[in-house]
Amino acid sequence: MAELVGLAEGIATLVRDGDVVALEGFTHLIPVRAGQEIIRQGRRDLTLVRMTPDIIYDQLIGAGCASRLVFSWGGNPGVGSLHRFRDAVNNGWPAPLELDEHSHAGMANRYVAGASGLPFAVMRGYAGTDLFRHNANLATVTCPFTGEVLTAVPALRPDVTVIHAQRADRKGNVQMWGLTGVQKEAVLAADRSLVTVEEVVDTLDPRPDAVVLPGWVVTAVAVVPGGARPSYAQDYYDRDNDAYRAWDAISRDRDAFTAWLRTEVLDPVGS
Amino acid sequence: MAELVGLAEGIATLVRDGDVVALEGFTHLIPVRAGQEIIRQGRRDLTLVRMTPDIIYDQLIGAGCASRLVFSWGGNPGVGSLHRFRDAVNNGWPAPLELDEHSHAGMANRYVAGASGLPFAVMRGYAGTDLFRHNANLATVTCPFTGEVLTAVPALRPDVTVIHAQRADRKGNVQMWGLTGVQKEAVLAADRSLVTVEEVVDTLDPRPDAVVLPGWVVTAVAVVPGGARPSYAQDYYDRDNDAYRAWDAISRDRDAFTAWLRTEVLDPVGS
Amino acid sequence: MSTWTAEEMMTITAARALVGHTSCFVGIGLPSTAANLARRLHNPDLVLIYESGAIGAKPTRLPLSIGDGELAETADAVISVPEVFNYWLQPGRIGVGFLSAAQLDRYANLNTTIIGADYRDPDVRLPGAGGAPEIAASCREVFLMLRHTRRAFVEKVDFVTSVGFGDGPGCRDRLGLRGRGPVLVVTDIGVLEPDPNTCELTLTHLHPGAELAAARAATGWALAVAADLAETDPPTGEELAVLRDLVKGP
Amino acid sequence: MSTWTAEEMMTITAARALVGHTSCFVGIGLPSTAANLARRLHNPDLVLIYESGAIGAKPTRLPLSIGDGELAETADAVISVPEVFNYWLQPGRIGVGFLSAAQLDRYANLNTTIIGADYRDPDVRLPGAGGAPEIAASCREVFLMLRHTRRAFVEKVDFVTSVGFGDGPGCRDRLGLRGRGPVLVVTDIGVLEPDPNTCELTLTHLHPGAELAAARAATGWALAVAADLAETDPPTGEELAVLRDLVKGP
Repeated sequence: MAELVGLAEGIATLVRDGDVVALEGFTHLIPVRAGQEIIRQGRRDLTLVRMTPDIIYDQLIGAGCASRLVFSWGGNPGVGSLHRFRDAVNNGWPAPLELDEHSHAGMANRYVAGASGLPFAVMRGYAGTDLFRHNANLATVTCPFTGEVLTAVPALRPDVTVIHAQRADRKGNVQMWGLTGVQKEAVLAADRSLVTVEEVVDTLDPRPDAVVLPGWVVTAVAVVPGGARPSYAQDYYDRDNDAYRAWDAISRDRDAFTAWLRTEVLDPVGS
Repeated sequence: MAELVGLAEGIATLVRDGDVVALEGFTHLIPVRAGQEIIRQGRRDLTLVRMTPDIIYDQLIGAGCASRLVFSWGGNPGVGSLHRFRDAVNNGWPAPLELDEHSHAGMANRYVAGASGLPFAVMRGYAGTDLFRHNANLATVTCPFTGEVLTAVPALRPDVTVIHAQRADRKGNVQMWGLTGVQKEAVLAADRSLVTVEEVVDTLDPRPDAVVLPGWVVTAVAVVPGGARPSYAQDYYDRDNDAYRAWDAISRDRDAFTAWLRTEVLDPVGS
Repeated sequence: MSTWTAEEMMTITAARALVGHTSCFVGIGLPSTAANLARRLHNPDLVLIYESGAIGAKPTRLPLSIGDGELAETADAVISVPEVFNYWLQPGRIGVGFLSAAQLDRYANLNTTIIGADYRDPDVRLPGAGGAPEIAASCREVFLMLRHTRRAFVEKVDFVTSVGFGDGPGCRDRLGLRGRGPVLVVTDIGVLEPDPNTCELTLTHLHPGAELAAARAATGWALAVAADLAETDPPTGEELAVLRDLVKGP
Repeated sequence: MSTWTAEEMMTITAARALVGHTSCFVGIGLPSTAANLARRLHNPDLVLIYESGAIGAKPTRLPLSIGDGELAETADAVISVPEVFNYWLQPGRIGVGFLSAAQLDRYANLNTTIIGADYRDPDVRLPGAGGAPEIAASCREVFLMLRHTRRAFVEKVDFVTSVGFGDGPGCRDRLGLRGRGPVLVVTDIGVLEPDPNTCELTLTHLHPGAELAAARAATGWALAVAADLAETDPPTGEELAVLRDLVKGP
């Protein structure tokens, strides 16, 4: 049965220095507030995992929380590059960032293997690419029936996975709908999980295209209305595309970023 | 775009002697009428595939349509044994029946591999069982990252998969809900597919727990109201448990079965 | 003299063993009755998982088949059959798996495939494995329920469909089976549990009115008996009332 | 002199190439515009698949991101990201995959990972692979859209993120890539197609008003030119009107 906690308490209890942490969300339902709470609590030496690291990962990297990134596409969707990510890769600022770089299909299958209790997954992928030359986390496996050679990717088993969902009930059963990406697999692959939700309701009425995570496979649930902003939560609020555009200017410059981090995350007015 | 056809036409076009045929359905939505049409058209030498062969498979086997069965549990759910299946295995009546026998998890993963365009799937299973000793379609595979030895099962790629669903639209998009078993994987793993449906509607309103198969991955759709009886179609009709019990007596005796086959399937009154 | 049936005693004993468990992989028949009884008696939050794809099913009546429509209608989540086995059973998320069998041996290895010496030409063809091999491998614990007869309790099973303790201590580890294996065998005569050292099934309880001699006579090997062989507590009035109401249905 | 932009010419050229195709794996940007234009102009049943999990999306306006909410709301089916790649892309079900890149070479190998000689210390860090390697491998055909510049059209890509024709004829087969690979490269200058024998990208069309010299100057290798080099048909009034209405949005 998932425990209902406050966001600060949930992050303090579940996310530790040096952890492998996946904050998943595929454009929709990105756990932005939870990521900023990780920054606020000053976590360090994290291995951050995500298929599509976007501006919240740019913030975590720029704030010095991460020493390693496991990913397949790092950008500001519809806008351009992640400047803090680039600064860390190119200049090691504020800290060097080691990369474990994959394709989307590879990352998805790594989560599937983790959720399935398997050490690896088999796929068709990476063949002929330089990803193979630069990544020790890829191998080949031969089909015992046909002799065909395929690609193997190792399971992802995060210490903790954090996602955002539309709602939960009082037993901690979580319901999300719309584009739900790889979130179910990311939670099932992890040792611990924290789900931020828009609201807690008495009963989760069945809905089309809904994914339900039973409370007994979720560690904790925190109510964080707007927790996915500036991304969106279907049927709650829309994506704030201006915020994504604005991030480009804020993140280009170290000082502008540092100032933003202080006023918006570390000591926000009224906090 | 799936073609809308009559059941007889659909079976005649898509199911051929010697084919590997999967009629899937996990207690719910079993394509019984389609299976009886295969009997009526006198198909022979079929390899029948199904996780849970039940009374429609007992009928196909007793009618002499099958030379091979790929399965994981063959019984009359809630009642007992399949007597035609037993008679074929023990006495080769009406024809010998070769078995390719698996566990549910193995069959499910074989369909998943087929649907995924992979030659095999990796799983934890069969370890220490005699299934390994008696089945050439099992092997081991070693994890290239951990050295752990796991079980490999070969992909299932039926020539044709037949399922029953609640409804389709005029473009052949298929919608089913409730317990949908392994039907999506069975259709995606097959070269051809036929879906019988309770009804065709103008638009498929989204529903909770619904699986949609787009018309462009389905070969043909046939409207067959009651096509899953005596199994059930959620929100259309309930399971006829008496019919399952009655089958026990009918199927015990070759003559009783043969008479039933003639009057109920081959030349039904009024046909 | 007893005011309950052997089947009621079996079901109540199994239901009692579910106290404190979180989740249960349920087959149809006595296990389903026992699991639903436990939810009504003392474990209302017990999560019932049916291999047909219903997670957290809360049936108001006993399902007649594993794919009964009410299972989906009352479930917390409805998922595909591949997901049941790959995401839920295989990683060892499920606490208790219930199984039965046509034959079992002293190490609780199970046969649901064939009776006879020759797999290709069996005396009796049984339904087969179903979900049992992976339930026996991956659930954290396995409970068995079957009638205590010499035909079932055999020296050597004709076919190993599902592995209990294999050939004894250490075998599950060697095979990479991650669950603890069978920890409880409930029969119509009593209860057997594996010896912690030898893994051999040992009679630890006799049901009220049952005789040790009857247990020995119904076992196809020299039955080990616990030094502190106890008597199963008789069914309480509440247990019987709730069970009978459950079986009768609404 | 031209009454349309280079970007409009590119988009319309790509949309025309989608005539007769059943399904299309779409990224955001020009490919999404071209695919949605094709649905409005001549291929209303074209199935748009977005890697975020929308199959058969029918957006009324151009999505700003690949996970735009309207994609799910208008889709025939909404599925998980693992299912998109394993059940739909990997088996080769999808007809056309659209890709772009920061660099490509004469064999249409693509780089979206880094600019520079050293992967560990790049001059420019790019977003990375995303879905591209498997789209390039498994879609039955691949269309590329990118601006024709010397920075993009290079003799050798700094990093092979996605394979076109590798080192030439036979390479895709050796690598086990089952799709046909890139069959069309649409630029702001013209259209390139692989030579059936050498697999080398060959200029087959120049857009109205574009010069062959400009194409050669913008290509970092000795550009092969088709003997029957043709001029792209100029955009029709309808094509331009529908495109501009689409871009303007409702």
